[in-house]
Amino acid sequence: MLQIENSAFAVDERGYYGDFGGAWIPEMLYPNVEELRQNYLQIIYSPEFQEEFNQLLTDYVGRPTPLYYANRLSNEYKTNIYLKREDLCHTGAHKVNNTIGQILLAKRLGKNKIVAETGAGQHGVATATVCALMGIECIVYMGEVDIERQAPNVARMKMLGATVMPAKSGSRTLKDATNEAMRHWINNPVDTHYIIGSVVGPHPYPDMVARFQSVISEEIRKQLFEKTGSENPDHLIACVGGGSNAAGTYFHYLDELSVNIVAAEAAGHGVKTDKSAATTFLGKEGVLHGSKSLLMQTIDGQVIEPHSISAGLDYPGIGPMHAHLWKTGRAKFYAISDDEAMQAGMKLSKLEGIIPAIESSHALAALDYLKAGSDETVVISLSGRGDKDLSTYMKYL
Amino acid sequence: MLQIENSAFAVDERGYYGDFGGAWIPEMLYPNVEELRQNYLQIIYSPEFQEEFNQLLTDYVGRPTPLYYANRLSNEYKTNIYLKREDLCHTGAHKVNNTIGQILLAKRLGKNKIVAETGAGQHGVATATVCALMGIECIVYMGEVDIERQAPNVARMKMLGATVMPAKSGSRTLKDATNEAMRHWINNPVDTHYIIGSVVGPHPYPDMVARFQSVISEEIRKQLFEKTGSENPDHLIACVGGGSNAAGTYFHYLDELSVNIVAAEAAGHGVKTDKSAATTFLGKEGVLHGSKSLLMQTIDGQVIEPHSISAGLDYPGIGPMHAHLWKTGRAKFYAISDDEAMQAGMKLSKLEGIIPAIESSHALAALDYLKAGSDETVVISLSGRGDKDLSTYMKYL
Amino acid sequence: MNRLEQLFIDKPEKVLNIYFTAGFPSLSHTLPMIQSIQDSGADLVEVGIPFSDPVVDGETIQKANIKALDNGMSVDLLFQQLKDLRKSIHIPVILMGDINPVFQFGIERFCQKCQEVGIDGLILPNLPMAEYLEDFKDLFDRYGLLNIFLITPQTSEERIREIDHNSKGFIYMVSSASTTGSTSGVTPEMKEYFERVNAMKLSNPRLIGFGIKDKETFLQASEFANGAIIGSAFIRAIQNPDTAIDSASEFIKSVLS
Amino acid sequence: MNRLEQLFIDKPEKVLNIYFTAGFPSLSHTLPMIQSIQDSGADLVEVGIPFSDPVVDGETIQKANIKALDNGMSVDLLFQQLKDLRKSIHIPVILMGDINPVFQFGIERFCQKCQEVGIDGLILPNLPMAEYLEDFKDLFDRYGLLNIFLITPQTSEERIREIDHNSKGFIYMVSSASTTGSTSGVTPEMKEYFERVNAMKLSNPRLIGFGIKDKETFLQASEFANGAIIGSAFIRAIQNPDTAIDSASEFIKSVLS
Ligand SMILES: Cc1ncc(COP(=O)(O)O)c(C=O)c1O
Ligand SMILES: Cc1ncc(COP(=O)(O)O)c(C=O)c1O
Repeated sequence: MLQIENSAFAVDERGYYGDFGGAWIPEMLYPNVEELRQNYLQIIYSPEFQEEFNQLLTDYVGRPTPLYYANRLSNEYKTNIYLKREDLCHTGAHKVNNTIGQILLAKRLGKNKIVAETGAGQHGVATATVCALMGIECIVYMGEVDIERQAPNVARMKMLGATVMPAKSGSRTLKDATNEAMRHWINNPVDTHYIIGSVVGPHPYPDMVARFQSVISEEIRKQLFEKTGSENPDHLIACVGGGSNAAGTYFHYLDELSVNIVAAEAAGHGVKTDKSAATTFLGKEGVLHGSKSLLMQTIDGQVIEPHSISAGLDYPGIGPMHAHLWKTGRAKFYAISDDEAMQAGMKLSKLEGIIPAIESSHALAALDYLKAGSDETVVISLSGRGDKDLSTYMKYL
Repeated sequence: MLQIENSAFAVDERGYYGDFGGAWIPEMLYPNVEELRQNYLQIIYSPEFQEEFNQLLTDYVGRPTPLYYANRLSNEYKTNIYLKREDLCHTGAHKVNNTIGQILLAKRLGKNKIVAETGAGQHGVATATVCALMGIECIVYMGEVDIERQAPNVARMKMLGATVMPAKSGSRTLKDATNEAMRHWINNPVDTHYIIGSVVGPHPYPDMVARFQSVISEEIRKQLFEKTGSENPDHLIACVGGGSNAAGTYFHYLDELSVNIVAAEAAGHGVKTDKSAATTFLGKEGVLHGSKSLLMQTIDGQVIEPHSISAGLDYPGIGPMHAHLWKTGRAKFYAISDDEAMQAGMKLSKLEGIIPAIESSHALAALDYLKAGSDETVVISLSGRGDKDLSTYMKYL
Repeated sequence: MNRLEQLFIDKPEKVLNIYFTAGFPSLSHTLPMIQSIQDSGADLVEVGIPFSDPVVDGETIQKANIKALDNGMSVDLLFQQLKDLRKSIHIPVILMGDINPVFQFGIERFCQKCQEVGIDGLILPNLPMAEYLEDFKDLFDRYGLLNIFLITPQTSEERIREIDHNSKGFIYMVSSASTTGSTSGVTPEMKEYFERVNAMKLSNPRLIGFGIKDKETFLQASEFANGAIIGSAFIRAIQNPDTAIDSASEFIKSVLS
Repeated sequence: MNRLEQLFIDKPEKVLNIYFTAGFPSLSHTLPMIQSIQDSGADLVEVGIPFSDPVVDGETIQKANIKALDNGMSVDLLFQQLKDLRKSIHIPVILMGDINPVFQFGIERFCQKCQEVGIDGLILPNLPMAEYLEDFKDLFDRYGLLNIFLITPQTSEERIREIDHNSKGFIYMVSSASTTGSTSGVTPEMKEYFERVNAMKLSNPRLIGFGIKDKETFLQASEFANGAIIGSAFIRAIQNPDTAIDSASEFIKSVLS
């Protein structure tokens, strides 16, 4: 894991990306978060941690994941498209890069219980997986709606020995699962570590998760250089739910201003409807789940229940790093509707034999807006595989 | 792909492994099979084929797959267990190694339609996948029973644009799907290639499929050497349905007589019941699907309908190479019951965070019989992931 | 001389070969059906040995196979049923089936039994020529059994010559690339193929099979070969066990009318 | 002097602080409820600003939040309802809630309004001390608002001292590591924690909250601090809109009986 320093887009001393971030947490969580803040960099960059982390990424997760030149998709879009194959990670998405990191950290902090939230279930599965691997007790909160629409992942968590707790409040999706997980942590502060699944939450979570995920861009640079002679693509696309796969994909490119950084948000039925999850289009500055960022909210500051066909993007906020990339104009955001995502997912399946997670399909759909040139190079983060989404896809077929 | 020559266990000039093999096909299939026989070696060992094959295995399939030291499983069995992670292959099983090879071959033979049979649906998905990748029409036959019990894979094939044809005769499982696929090929001999999914069928299929899968043992040798200083494990375990993952796992070890080669067959409810698929325990010499091998059959030579909880092992025969390994005593066969397999699959999930395909769980269950020593090394082929099997596992939880 | 060879000397054209599955529609039908086929005027009868997993057969014959097996048919029983075959049957009789039940019965024992009951030839579609020549020919010869090979529109000229060279009795010309039971009639492509093979002036007679279903298609096929084989259409006609014998006779008479 | 500070001078022990959610159980209950709480003898009232996603709250208060939002409660409306607060209410009133609705209202505007209607203090659980000191303290001071900090059994001695140093009014001692609404009573671990903090001789008064539900637990808690806070148990008592005011009064009287 390469460290980067002095980036204009890195977190600052106070835990902020520009105006966004911080640790807006109740006192009950202060000791845990503070312990993490004081120790995370030292622990994760220790040689012994790095060795264990890298070994597991290689032997267990299956890294490096390929950077695949998608020939037929490139022909379709008359450009040069490379897919970063996070779908080939053990458990089927990039999420495991982070959970491997956090479980190793939790062990070193002496924690013997894990709590997590999950939306699509991928982070829940990835967490249950590393807990099984380490023999650690695991509780995963998941919205009742998501339990329904991502049933295979619920079964997987159970197989892995985790307890899946339904979140029954609010929209009964990711946001509510996160509330419940935080409450659980408040109620169990001593021996429990909370494995957040994206670059959200109080500092140092966004930075920590981004660093664990930065293995993605570290690999892309190397692989793209081998394939094209240049480390830098012209365009770099990822979907943004909380933003962890995007953070990992962008990480080592943030200061490479020649690289056009593109984020695909979930527009749901459209940004002009009340069924959307496109935070940068619909959100305002606000505080949720421990950090200040962009947040979909009413004029009274109540959180708006988001909608996306993709459980993993069905979240009313984004990580503070992405709010900063948006505000500074470093990243360009597109709002991708449910239908556009589904079409893009089916297109990739038929053209390349790869069924993407519906989350990742949002990133693919951004190709329609990008208008990349025939001599340009596009790298897309294929954050996960679509096995969990088959029943949703079948309705569109 | 390394070639091996002069092996005592390789196929001979006539297409036989000892007493087993040959091309027992009707005249309708002769031109296709003969064309294949005359060309396969020359094509697949051409540098240009090798380059394309290896590139796809790397960038598309995600090879090399890791050889993972399973720490907690090793502690449980008081030995040293390495898992060959074919579950991390694109599409979730080793099957794709073969379909990539065959689709490249089919293209070079000028075929523009593909037919395949499938049991667990993994081979069907792997075939549909490479057909999508190459933009080639694809028809997959699948037994009605298997369509039911492996529903996610049916959905995946549809997403990939393949036509799934139900096989409604006999036990409505893999054997019947194979009958139908062969009939389809008979009816469409000119522009169709039949991608068989295991080391079964008329010569040269068993040899061809084994060579494509031999990338597994090629990698194991290298990886095991890096990890232990020796290329050779003490024990090498794989499950045998038709036997393709086993063939690939054993390939470069067949002449290494110090390596104890172990095959796990599906005993179903037990070899003493009439619900079993343990061919070496229950079969006699016979001819089915184009080759002479061991076959579960009545005294009158009618094929017995097999039973296994695992659709991929629910087949009344085994590949001729395995019949030969059995007859010569080179491989030791264990019959693993449904229950033993399910327990082994759940054990791996809970101990290592890896949910295996139920097929692969049979290989894992062989550990209970093996009694490997604490200073010995065991390599197990984890042929696929269990996502397709969740509903079956849930019934056992 | 083998009855089959004699047949084609006596009647070089419009030879009608009827296929049915032993033990179909009822177990007891095997011999009476052969009798009815002979009595109705067919020249040759091909008795199918049912197999659980017949690959070359289409749906009609697959189902007849299953029915016959459910009825209890087996190789052993078939030979018992044919014990007195030659007391009343003078037309050639050939057995047709998958190689596996034959293997299990024992090849030599099988040949012996064939000779005992008076079988003239065998069609074993998944016994390849190479295996036949190496391991089976001597046995078959010893017991007076002719092995009938198939050719298809895809069979190369070279291989047809080889098959002709190794054949006795007749060559089974599969009319089109298909399993049994397709019902397309004689298409222009088939015609081209029939004429192509005709022009090769093979030493063996040829019967055309697959897709022959009635008088019209029988006569069409007979124009290009020494006759034809009807299987699926015949099976379809004799489904009802109560009327099977009469239906058989009716069917054959309608073809020969 | 701020009413809160005055309170603890006047009554250094057995201070009863009652929490309820603004707009609960009916929208119109806010001011009448404060009145009832005062009239029933409580010393202090904590009015919750409902939020859609309250993290520190247990189920009872979460539900009250949702009910209040469904009723139409908002920060804006709350200040309208409290316009005449000080016409009849003389006990200290503090507002409690998530920081986000406050942000959206505008921090300075919020403070201004608080001063206007006569609010004495704020509990904003997810406003961390560091942010408070940097960006909020000056404003709060300017508008005469005391910021109440929480401490928990896990808060280190060092941080407790820091909080004490930065506090005015009182310190909110969360009785155990939990969200609101747990009902375990005073356990030996809590006692140990209360005594530990007692021994630190802080400069601010302390009220114990979370898990206080009736007279018994109120008196237990009061042994270790200057009084206690009742929230979930009170909310549970006033569920029925038709009888809420009477139930409130009954509940408080039973605690103080
Ligand atoms: C495959 C996949 N991609 C993307 C996401 C969105 O998360 P993030 O924005 O943190 O990458 C998820 C979340 O579950 C996911 O499963
Ligand atoms: C995961 C997996 N393993 C094993 C098998 C059995 O096939 P084979 O014996 O050819 O490896 C299958 C067949 O579908 C499979 O899906």
